[in-house]
Amino acid sequence: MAVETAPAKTTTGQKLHRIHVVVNGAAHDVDVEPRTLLVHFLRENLGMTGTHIGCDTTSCGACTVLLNGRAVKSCTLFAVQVDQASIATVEGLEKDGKLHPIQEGFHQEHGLQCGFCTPGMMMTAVGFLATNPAPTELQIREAISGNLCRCTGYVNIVKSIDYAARKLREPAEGKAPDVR
Amino acid sequence: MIPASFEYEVATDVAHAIQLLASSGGEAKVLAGGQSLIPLMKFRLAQPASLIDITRIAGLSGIRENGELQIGALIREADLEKNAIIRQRYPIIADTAAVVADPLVRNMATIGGNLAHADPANDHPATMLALRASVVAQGSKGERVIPIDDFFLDTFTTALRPDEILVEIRVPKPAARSGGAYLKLERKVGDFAIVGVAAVVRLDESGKIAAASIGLTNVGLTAIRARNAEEKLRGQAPDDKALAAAGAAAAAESQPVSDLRGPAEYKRDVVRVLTQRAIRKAVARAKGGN
Amino acid sequence: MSVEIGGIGSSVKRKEDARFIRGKGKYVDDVKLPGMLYLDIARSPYAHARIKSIDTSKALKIPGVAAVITGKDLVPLNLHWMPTLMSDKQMVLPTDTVLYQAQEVAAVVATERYIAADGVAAIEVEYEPLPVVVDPKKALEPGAPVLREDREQKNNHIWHWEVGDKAGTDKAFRDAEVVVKQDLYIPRIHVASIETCGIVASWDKVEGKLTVWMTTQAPHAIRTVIALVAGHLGLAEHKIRVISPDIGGGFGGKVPVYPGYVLAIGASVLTGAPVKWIEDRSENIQADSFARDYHISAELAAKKDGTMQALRVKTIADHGAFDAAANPSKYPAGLFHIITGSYPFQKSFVEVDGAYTNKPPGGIAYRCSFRVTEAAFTIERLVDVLALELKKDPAALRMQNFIKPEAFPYKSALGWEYDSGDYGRALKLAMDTIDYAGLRKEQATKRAKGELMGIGISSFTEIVGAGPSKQFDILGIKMFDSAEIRVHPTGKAMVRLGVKSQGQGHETTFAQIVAEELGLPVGDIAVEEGDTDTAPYGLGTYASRSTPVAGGATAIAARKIREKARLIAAHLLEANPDDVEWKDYKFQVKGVPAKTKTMQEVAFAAYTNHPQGMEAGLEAVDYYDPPNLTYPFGSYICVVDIDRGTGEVKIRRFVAVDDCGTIINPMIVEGQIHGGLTMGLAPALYEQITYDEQGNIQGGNFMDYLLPTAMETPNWETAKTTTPSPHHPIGAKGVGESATVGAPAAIANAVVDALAHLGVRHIDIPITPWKVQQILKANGAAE
Amino acid sequence: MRFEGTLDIAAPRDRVWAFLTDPKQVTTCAPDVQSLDLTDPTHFKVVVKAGVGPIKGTFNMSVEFIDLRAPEHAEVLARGQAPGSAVEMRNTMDLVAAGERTTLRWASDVTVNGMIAQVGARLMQGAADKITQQVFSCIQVKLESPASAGISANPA
Repeated sequence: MAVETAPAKTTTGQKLHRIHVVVNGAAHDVDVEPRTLLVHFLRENLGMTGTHIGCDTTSCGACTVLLNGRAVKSCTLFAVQVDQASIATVEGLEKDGKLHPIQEGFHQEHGLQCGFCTPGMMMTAVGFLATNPAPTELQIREAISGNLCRCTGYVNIVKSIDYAARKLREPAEGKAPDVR
Repeated sequence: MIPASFEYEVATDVAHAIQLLASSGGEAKVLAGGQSLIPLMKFRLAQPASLIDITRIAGLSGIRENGELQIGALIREADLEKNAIIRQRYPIIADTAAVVADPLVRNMATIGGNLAHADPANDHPATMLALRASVVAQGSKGERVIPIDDFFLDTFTTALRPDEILVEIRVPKPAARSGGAYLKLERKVGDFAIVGVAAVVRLDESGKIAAASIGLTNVGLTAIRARNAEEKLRGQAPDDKALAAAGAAAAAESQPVSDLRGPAEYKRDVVRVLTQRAIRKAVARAKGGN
Repeated sequence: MSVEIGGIGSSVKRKEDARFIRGKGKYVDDVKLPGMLYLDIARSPYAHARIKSIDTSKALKIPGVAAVITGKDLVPLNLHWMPTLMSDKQMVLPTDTVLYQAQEVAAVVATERYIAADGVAAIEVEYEPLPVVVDPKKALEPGAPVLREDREQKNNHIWHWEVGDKAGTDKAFRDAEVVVKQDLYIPRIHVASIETCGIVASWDKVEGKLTVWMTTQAPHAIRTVIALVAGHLGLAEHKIRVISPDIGGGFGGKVPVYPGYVLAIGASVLTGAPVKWIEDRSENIQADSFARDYHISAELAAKKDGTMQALRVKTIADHGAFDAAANPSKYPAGLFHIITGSYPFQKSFVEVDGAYTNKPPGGIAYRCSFRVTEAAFTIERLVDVLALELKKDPAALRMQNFIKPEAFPYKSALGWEYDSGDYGRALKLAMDTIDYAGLRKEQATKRAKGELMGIGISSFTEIVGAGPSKQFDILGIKMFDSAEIRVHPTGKAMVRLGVKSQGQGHETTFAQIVAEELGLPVGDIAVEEGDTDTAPYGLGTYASRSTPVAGGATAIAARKIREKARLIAAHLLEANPDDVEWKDYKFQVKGVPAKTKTMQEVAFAAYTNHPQGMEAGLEAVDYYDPPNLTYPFGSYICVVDIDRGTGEVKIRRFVAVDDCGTIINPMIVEGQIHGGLTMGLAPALYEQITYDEQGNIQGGNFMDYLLPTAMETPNWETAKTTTPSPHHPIGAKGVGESATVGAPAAIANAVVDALAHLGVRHIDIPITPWKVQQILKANGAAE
Repeated sequence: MRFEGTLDIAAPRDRVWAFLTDPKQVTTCAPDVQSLDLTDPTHFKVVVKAGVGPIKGTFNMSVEFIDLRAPEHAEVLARGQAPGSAVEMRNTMDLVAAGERTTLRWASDVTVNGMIAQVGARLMQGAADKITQQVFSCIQVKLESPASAGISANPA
């Protein structure tokens, strides 16, 4: 289903570009200014505020989303670059009222405190586990080395990702606990 | 941090990219992974009038071994690191790709961008210097192959003409009994190198070093070759004494400056240490080890 | 403890997680109001300069720019300055002189974030550079340029503060058998919470009501400050609503008022539209309050046998251009005089002098209660220096000197009354956990081979829970805190607090306190904070004060409810109230286990069947004025390996034994310790902000301000002892900051220990590879 | 940062002096001049674009001849800004005549403040050095080219 949103204004005379992008499975056709950063496109144009901004210098990973399945920093990407692409954000993790194992893992293993880095951490983990379903602790640490957390000291984030990895490997045993 | 406005063009093929570049009057920048350029634009330290997105050009992200290794300029660092040919036959390139910035940046950043940006702190330049690579450029006047020694002219400045784009990197096929390694010291994971050293050695049948080439990261206006160090190694057994001499030579010919990554004197000393360690690892690989 | 209800002591999974793991947290930047404008700030490239002119014409020509505000525009409103928490005068926008790089110079308000940024780039300011002073020691020299021309006092000295027995301490030093002295610099660092600061200010002209969503750790205090500062503009406290929504980390950085907040409020009043200001990371690090920047000279007097006798400390505190420290009013150097630490010094004297420099203002905490890390780092380093001087094992020297468990409550030489402690037990547990003896053997073997390995100990004492009203206030407001509990007819409860979580898990832990006190399941208790229209007045969350102060308020408010509930239960049980007791989370007629009433039954009765003559309902409020501070403590042991070629320090193991008294939620406490340790590691090895001679900030963004990643951070190992606070209603002491306070010294001591055989006694933090390498080279110990 | 150098210019000292102290002429050697605005004989404003590779700033410079002792010593203070950054260059030039040739000894003290100093610190030394060298080598080239004789004979 295509969702049309209002064209973005440009007051600086720049040509707007119509982009077609699928976000969490829903198609959007939106006019954007070339300089619109993907993170602002998601937060401002689409109102999806789960993706955060932490640093502006491609250092912290709070803005991490999946671009065609790969974890990237949406503050260092223009929305025009993702024309025709598929984006996954934290808002799309839960499916049919069932938490994604990574969400479950962060809850069960106390992998979050203030929650600000959490969406980026989870998206990085999801992208990573797709390529490495049975990682070692060191591999998990390497995988999240582009995501900064100021609260947790990473120990429980590593455990959370390991929890998700185990859960994803054994889907049959999985039963999402209620965290509502 | 909000970039200034710019025009955006998608190049459909190489010819189109060249045409867009040629008609920009030098005010356009090529956009590949954008992981170096976009941060500069967000600080408004770079304000190009337009960006020419070349990532939709087909055929520039392959890896082939065809007498020599041909790496498409648009291959992402993450793919380079995982590529089977690279891992098995060119581990020094895998070493290098694995330490460029962080895993998320590596999912976007391209090897072509890493070279064409010509930041002396980037990692691939030193490795390509050590590998005696060459760079394939295409422009309005056709294609030319630029030896890597002639490619880096200055900080952020390459031999690419204003209407040329880098399309491929060519690396000579590894000789028998050769090996290479890239070592990087960083303040923390994800940072630019304090110092990086790329070393490639070829051993003769007796196990002596027949040839060595060494590239250094972030100790000069561009990535530089440590030619004196290479000379010191030629014909030597790779023992501690020869390595020490090479390390000392590399340190002497490095030109670091003092900055937040440490005093120049320290960096020079790290060149000495990492040069020895990189050679040692390269020799081990030349002998079939890891 | 009852696992079923999730009371005190159980590792209840966090209630707040549900929204965060779904990306449904509501942070300030997520607030979007109709017609909202965006504010962006032009900042000074100079550290010290006269503003000759500001040309806003080009900015105003940009379509979408609604207004440009300069200092001169604010003068008629008297909003160009504001008081800091230490009652200094900080400029909101300077009218004539900029005093530090990145100081706010003008603000642009526009219809879009991007256009506001364009407006900032179009502002042209002409400056005349003035001499720059970045070194506080030089700032205090006679003849130094006077930075604060607005002050009557024509030098850069802010204040002198001292405590202790000077004459007695001097005498002890004169008579001492051994004196060790160490100068230490604790660099400028920044809390760098991953969420930066921001505000949405919405002025309703018709109602005269101001609503702000703001990244603040202390919403009530902010409301009062706004009313005091902008009261003359018609802002009255009953029509100011401060909402502190989800906060992406605070650590002390979200305590002060920053000019951007004031500008956004002013812009909303001026334009009649809601105005959002969200700072970027560079602004956050470069202009918001810093932490530390203490130049310390410390001396310790002891007997030859190692008995510590006296401590003498002289410090210069660099506050930047304004004294914007967040300290209790009476303590310009915070609680730095906890510096006698875990040791029974007979005599001590501490003096601190504040200095102005051309650097950003501040002096806030960095996940520590008011200058406590400065103190703990100094004493724990100094003890190791003494150990080296006396050639004693640092663990044995500590064990020999610790304040003994039977000495508590213990009155320190500098006037604090420590509530409880058992320091030897914590250190012993840490030594056993890490196999201290085995490590010392390994070190000897390695040292013989030329390998570098070090073991560092830190046995710190914290001081948190500010604080008793006789000593503690901020801008005159006493440092109590509050809780309001309402138990609804169906037995569900709502708890509102004056503190504000920034990730500490209040929605869970405070519910657990109530669950424990009232016997209601933790899931039936909602905790709400951060809205001044609904929450009772409180001083906010910082300095590890939520559990010691608001936790006390919560327990006592719950007990008030329980007392009333007991009367209702007696009524329901048709028993004499004196015969009804609270047992196993129920009311029971003494000696008749069959005759019980649950809190749910009582709650229903409170609204449907309460005794005649009693007020209906089941609610209570408590404003808790703690009788004393609390003194958490711990012993940390760190093992490092050093690369002889590069000087890199690698933490191999780190064991943290903490004692924070009664633990409400062990899972959350452990998480707090992990995070605190990482924020202790950060300044020990990585983070610092420095300035060049022109006052250019170095380390002003995340490319150069080096927050540790998962790769630098070791796998922290934790253990605990429990020594409850005797004066706290539930015996809790607070834990959020202990690890940040205790860890740096353990790491620094480990590195010095690795190099001690080379004659090294001290290395200033952050211990960079080049500092280590320089030592190795100088001693011929490098690869 | 201090940079200095000595140029042996194949042009008489008076002509070198006239070139160096004439805003219209000397700014032909400034990098990428966008506009030039003369205030009075010793003050002018010039907008230049300078940088390395993709890093470029547009600087509004106010230039002042603060010490002119014809034909042997000149001191020029150039101060300017790009958004978020400020730069100051204090140039001294000493001219010694050697027949029809001139020895120009120059020194340039450059300070950079703000964003460029923060973010570009590791590149600043090289960039400033290069730009300064380019300016002075351009001066030499212009003065030694035949066309320049005509320009300097009729100073504006």
